[in-house]
Amino acid sequence: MEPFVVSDIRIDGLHRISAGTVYTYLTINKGQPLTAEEAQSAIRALYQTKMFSDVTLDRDGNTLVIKVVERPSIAKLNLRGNHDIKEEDLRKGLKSIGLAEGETFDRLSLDRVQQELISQYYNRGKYNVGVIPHVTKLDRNRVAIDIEIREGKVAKVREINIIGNHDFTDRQIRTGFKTDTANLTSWYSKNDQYSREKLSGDLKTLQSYYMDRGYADFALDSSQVTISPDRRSAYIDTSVKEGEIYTVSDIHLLGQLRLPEKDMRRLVFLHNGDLFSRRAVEASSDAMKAILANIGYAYAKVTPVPKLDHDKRTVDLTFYVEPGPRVYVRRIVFEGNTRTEDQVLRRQFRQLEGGYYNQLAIDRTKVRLQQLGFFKTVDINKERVNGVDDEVDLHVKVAEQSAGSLQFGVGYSQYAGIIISASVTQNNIMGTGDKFSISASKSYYYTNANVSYYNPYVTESGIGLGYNLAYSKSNYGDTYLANFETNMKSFSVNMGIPITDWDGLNFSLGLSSNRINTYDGYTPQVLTDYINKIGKKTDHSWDGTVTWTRNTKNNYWAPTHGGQLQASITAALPGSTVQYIKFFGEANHYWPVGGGYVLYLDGQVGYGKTYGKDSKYDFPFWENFYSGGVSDVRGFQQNTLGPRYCTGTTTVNGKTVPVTPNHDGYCANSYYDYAQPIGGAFKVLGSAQLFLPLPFLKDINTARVAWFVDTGNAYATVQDFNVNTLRVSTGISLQWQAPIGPLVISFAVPVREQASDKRYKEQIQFTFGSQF
Amino acid sequence: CSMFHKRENLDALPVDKLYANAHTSLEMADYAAAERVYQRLIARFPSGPYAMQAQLDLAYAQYKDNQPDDAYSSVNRYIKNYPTSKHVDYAYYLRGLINFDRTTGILERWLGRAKSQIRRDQGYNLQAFDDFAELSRRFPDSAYAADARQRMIYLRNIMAQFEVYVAAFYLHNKAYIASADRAQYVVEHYQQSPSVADALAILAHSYAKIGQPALSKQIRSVLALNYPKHPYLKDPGWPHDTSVWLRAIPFSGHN
Amino acid sequence: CHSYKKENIHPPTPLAKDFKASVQVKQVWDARIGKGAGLTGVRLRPAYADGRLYVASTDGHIAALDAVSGKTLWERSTRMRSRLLWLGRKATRWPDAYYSGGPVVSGDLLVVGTLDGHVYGLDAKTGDERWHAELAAEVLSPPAIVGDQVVVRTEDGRVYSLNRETGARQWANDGGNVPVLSLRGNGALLAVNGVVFMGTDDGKLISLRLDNGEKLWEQLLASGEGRTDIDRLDDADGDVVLDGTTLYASAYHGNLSAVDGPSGRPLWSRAFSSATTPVVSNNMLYAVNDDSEVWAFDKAGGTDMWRSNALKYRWLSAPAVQGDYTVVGDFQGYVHWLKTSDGSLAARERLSKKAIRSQPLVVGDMVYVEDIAGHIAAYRLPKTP
Amino acid sequence: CHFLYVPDVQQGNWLEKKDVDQLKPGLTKRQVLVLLGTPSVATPFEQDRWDYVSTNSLRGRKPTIHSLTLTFNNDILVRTQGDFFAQDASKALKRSERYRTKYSVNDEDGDKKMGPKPVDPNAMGNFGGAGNKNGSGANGQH
Repeated sequence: MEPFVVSDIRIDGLHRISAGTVYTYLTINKGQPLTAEEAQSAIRALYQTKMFSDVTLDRDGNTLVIKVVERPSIAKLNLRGNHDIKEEDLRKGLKSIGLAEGETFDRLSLDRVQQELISQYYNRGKYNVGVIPHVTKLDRNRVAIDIEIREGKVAKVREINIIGNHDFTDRQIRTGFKTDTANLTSWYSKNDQYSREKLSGDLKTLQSYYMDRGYADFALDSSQVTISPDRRSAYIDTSVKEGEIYTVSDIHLLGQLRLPEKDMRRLVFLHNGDLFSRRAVEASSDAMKAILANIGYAYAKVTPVPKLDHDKRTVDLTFYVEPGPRVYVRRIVFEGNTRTEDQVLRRQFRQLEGGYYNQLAIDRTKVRLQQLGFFKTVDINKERVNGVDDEVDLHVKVAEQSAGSLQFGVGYSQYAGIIISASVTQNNIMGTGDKFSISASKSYYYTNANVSYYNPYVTESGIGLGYNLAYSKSNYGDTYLANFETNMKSFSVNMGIPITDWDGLNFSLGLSSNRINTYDGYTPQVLTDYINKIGKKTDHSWDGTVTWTRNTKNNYWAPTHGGQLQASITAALPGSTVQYIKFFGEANHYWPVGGGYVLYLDGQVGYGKTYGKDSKYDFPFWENFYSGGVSDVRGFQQNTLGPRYCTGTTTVNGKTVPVTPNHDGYCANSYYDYAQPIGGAFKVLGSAQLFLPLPFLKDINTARVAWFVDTGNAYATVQDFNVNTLRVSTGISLQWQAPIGPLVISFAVPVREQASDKRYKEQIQFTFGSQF
Repeated sequence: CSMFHKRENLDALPVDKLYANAHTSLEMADYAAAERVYQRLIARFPSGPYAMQAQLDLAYAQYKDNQPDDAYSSVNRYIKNYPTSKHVDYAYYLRGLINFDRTTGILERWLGRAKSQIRRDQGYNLQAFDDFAELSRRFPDSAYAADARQRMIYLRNIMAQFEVYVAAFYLHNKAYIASADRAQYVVEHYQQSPSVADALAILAHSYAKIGQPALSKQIRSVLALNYPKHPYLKDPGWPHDTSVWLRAIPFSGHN
Repeated sequence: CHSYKKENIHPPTPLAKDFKASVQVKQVWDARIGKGAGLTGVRLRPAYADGRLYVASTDGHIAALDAVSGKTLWERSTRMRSRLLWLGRKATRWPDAYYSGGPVVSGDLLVVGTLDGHVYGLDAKTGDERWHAELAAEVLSPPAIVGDQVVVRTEDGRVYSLNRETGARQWANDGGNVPVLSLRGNGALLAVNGVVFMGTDDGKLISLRLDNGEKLWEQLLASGEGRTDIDRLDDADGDVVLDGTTLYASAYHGNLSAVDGPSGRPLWSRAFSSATTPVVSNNMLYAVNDDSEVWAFDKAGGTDMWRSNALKYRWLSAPAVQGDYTVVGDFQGYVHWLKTSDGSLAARERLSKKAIRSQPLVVGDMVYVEDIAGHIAAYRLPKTP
Repeated sequence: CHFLYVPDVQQGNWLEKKDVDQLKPGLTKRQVLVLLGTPSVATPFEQDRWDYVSTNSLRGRKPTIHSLTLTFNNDILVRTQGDFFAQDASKALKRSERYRTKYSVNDEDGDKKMGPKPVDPNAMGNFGGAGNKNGSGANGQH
């Protein structure tokens, strides 16, 4: 078509798309000559829009006629038979490629999808996959696509054969492998399913197995993967050349060390004469890079270069250290905090803008942000400021999660029966970082109301201030516990002071009055005697508490590292009805023990004593420590372990003496035939939990199942402590930070118990809504 | 109520009845139902004027139904498919609106705490600013361009106030170089916003605190020239940190 | 039995219940040596020499049977080194040698390769070990003994020549490259008048000089393109068959071709994807393709005479010719005889429940069939009338 | 007071003695940048003056301030005056030792996200753009 002046443009074949749209993408306009390559670029432009399957230019006199055939649009797209790849991932992938309902359909992207899916399944070892797209034409230039996927079975690994290994047996080498031949746990661990990534990972494990044991010039000679004609069995064979064992002859550190050589040498985990180990070399260079990143060299490079001396079988190792420029942090930008205020995050930051880059401070900040409990995930990434080689911006991406719960509802726990409770707890009220909770709950044996507010940053440096108002009325009689009624009102102010980066002290001063009424004949005699000795029914006390806390946990809801140490001393100060001191200490720690298992050990001890003018009395029983229950020794009802007393009195050779329970907890001729537990002034608890990485729970990120062993008991005084009266129980417990609040269900079986416990045993315990 | 009369099968209705059905739901502010019907309409009748209008109404329904992400992708698809429709300027405007008031939480909006928007992630504000900028660039004389420019100024002031808020934070934490950098960022990027005065004040205050009286005096003179009545000129300790006692009062909103 | 639908493999053609054998085949004897190939996917084949049948298994058994009666002349099982693991876990019995490169015998020397890269030279009369050599990869196919050399190929594509008396290595050719993914098993080596022929894992038919291992010529059997490694699978895993001076070989996803031995010039070739060995018998060539259809070709021109799909998708073994029947084994342990004239089913016997993968061995009027679990049986056709 | 813990506020340029000694008039701005890095204070209203300032207040005590002022005359260094902050690196390390966590912060073993990683759509081969993930350096105890 030779060039001509275009007087008018007409477009044929448009149904869905408006002429205006075509004009915007068209590069030709009326009145100017049309040359051959201009026509060409116009056609290409129209194809670019991916709206047309065919574009041809034609000439009718001086009008340019553009004939287009519109691509059909996709009316319906469904996928069948995909199990390995989840539906919504697949749809997202297809959408990003342009294959979604309402989009224009083009054959090319459908082929690309088919190829992509097939290679995805080959990567997963499913070599018999069939991906068949069916495209059916509909009216009004529309098309329905149905992609049928027949995944087939995975190629099972029948044999892994390592040839040429003299110094180690196949079994030793293959311990770290992810792929294995079918064994008992294969149905769950799927380790006998062949996949290319797993294999390349295993070959690296094989290589490092040797290189970490001195075989410096170990070579992976060849590795073959063969499959059976029916593609259902895979065989993996690798042949290795072990080579000789090398020892390190000399180590040099070259380049600008920025630190005295003595300090840097301490980070080299290899010494002259040691066996060569690649893991140690890599660990040394990582450690050096980490140390340099702590003093501003965020982009430091440390390259180890081993020189092998084949006949003396020694390795001369040189570390080239290139620290690069000292890097400063220009800006810290938070992303994702649409509800939490910027200041709440920024005040946790130990790395300041304008300061030199300090990796330790940044890692510490990540832990502090995770300890807040406001965020599901916290990721801190450094990005270079373009145009400047020594400045970096920190981008902190956080995913917020509701750090509290708005709760109206009915709770149930066996010992408290139906709990009607309403509570608003918000650890991050309106994003200001303050903790506020107001709750009221009523069950058939206790009613309580509680209002508390705490602002952790009253001053910039982190002094916190808070108030707590509480009212509770409980009568344990209806449960199996000691039959007396308490009616307690209290108000306290507390102040938190950080004393180091990890530790904090909390001082609290409070006023409380507690009315106790005991019922003769129903309440254990010991208690009524105690009240008569004191002489007053209501115990007014003002008490001061000092609590020291050291928190190194790496997460608020589901920690896997670190732990918490806590010690608090509460004293009912002189002028209170009964002057006593109450000490409570707790230490716990989390260890990941590999494979997704996390071990958690926890120890608690509580000790109370009267002092001063009241030291002649025992420790007041309403302040007693209790043992047993879902957050204590599981398998026993709440607060039922520890000393138990009968009601009523008998006369023994002339003296009226309270009835004492016999061996299996039975009280002769007293109103209740069972002895009532009243807790004690000394309490011990030990608990070991192993969190299990159950596959089906992996998506709920705050639900964990643990196998636990609890031991503990309460004693009247510390002298009565006796190891073989410690109760032990074991079982399984589910802890889930559900949207409505913390939920705990545990199934426990007492292992070591006494005869008198049999009425207090409780297999299944659960509670929700109360902070565990 | 609206649930039941939707019973007739959406797949049988002709296109105009379907559109009318969706439109009434939109009128009655039953956005979820409207959204469902519009989506069926677009899927069944992708070509023709109804589909175009349905796509725009779908974006609006999703925006009102408080699903900003879906609304954003729907409005983007409208702009891609119908770049020359006569409502496309409204589509750009709606795209800006979606991200406009996204950072204020529901509680804050109900409590009317204006300050909350300047203290949170500015990502969405930046996105809204760029979308409005594109609208005023492409359609300078559209009916929505004027309102878009107003909103751009508002957004720019919000972002400037955010920077000043962070600068004040660093000032109170005695990190003077950080506060100076943030203040300088405002002076360089947000000259026309009213909070440039506060920025200059913080910059002068920071320079004074890091032993640079000459620089501080220079900034003070610039501030005095442009904003003679600024509190910093009279009281060098400005901006003062809220007193501890005020913060100790719960819900005082002063921290 | 497991469902095929879920596995996307074509379901095997069921065998007709009311099948009447048109020829009466007699099972002469059957025996079992060790556990056969087990799960290693190796194609073990007995070897025959002057009235004796030598059989090996991957769990360390090797035996010589009397070809006529099936009586065991001698049997050696390598010392089962039991390995007691800590905490008293079941002691796993560890065979010394996993015999995999099917035994081959010449004169009084019996050579067999193993899965951990060793080659053992045994005394054919008594089974005592004379020498053993260590190579770098699995020996999956029977070596070839010619002159004073034993030529062995290993799975990583290398070919070695060992001295027949001492097992010392004379030369090694590691020219072959093996693709990332290939089919299990290798074709046997064919050594004849100074040249070694073999099909490689990347779809070529190559010939090496026997004296120094240099490559003489190479003939492409399969193109081997395709987008994924599965499409690129093109192993020539069948043995190379010599008939006069022409060689016949086939490749997976490739073609069956006839090549002139000395010069390597291709005579004819036709598209025929097969991973098993063809067999030649009086101017006919029989082969099984990867859909398990039995084909018969005219060996001169390669035109196909007949095709039988009665046993389609039953994962047939390589065919062998006994009398005027071709013999194949299938994956359920059935042995089938098809008429060489028109390919119709003539007889059917059941050896065991396990698959038969290796090619039946025909000696005189007897055929020896071995399945993957080590069962061996001998069948004899009735005297042709 | 020292009892209350206040994190250190260490700010501004930390220069090395041997770099500052190489400063001599006549250098261009580019050369100074390579030698000392970006100045922490560059007042917007005076292009020719760079201040390498550093303030260092340990645990809330009064900050020690150093500032090295460089004045340029259209891109050529003319005068340098004042002192600079040159802290010994191992002392800085000892001070930030208090932030060290006993475990590697990015270790996800046992973490709930431990399960087989869900398929990330854009990491599904070349479907969408390749998802990028660059975590900050791990700094755990060895």
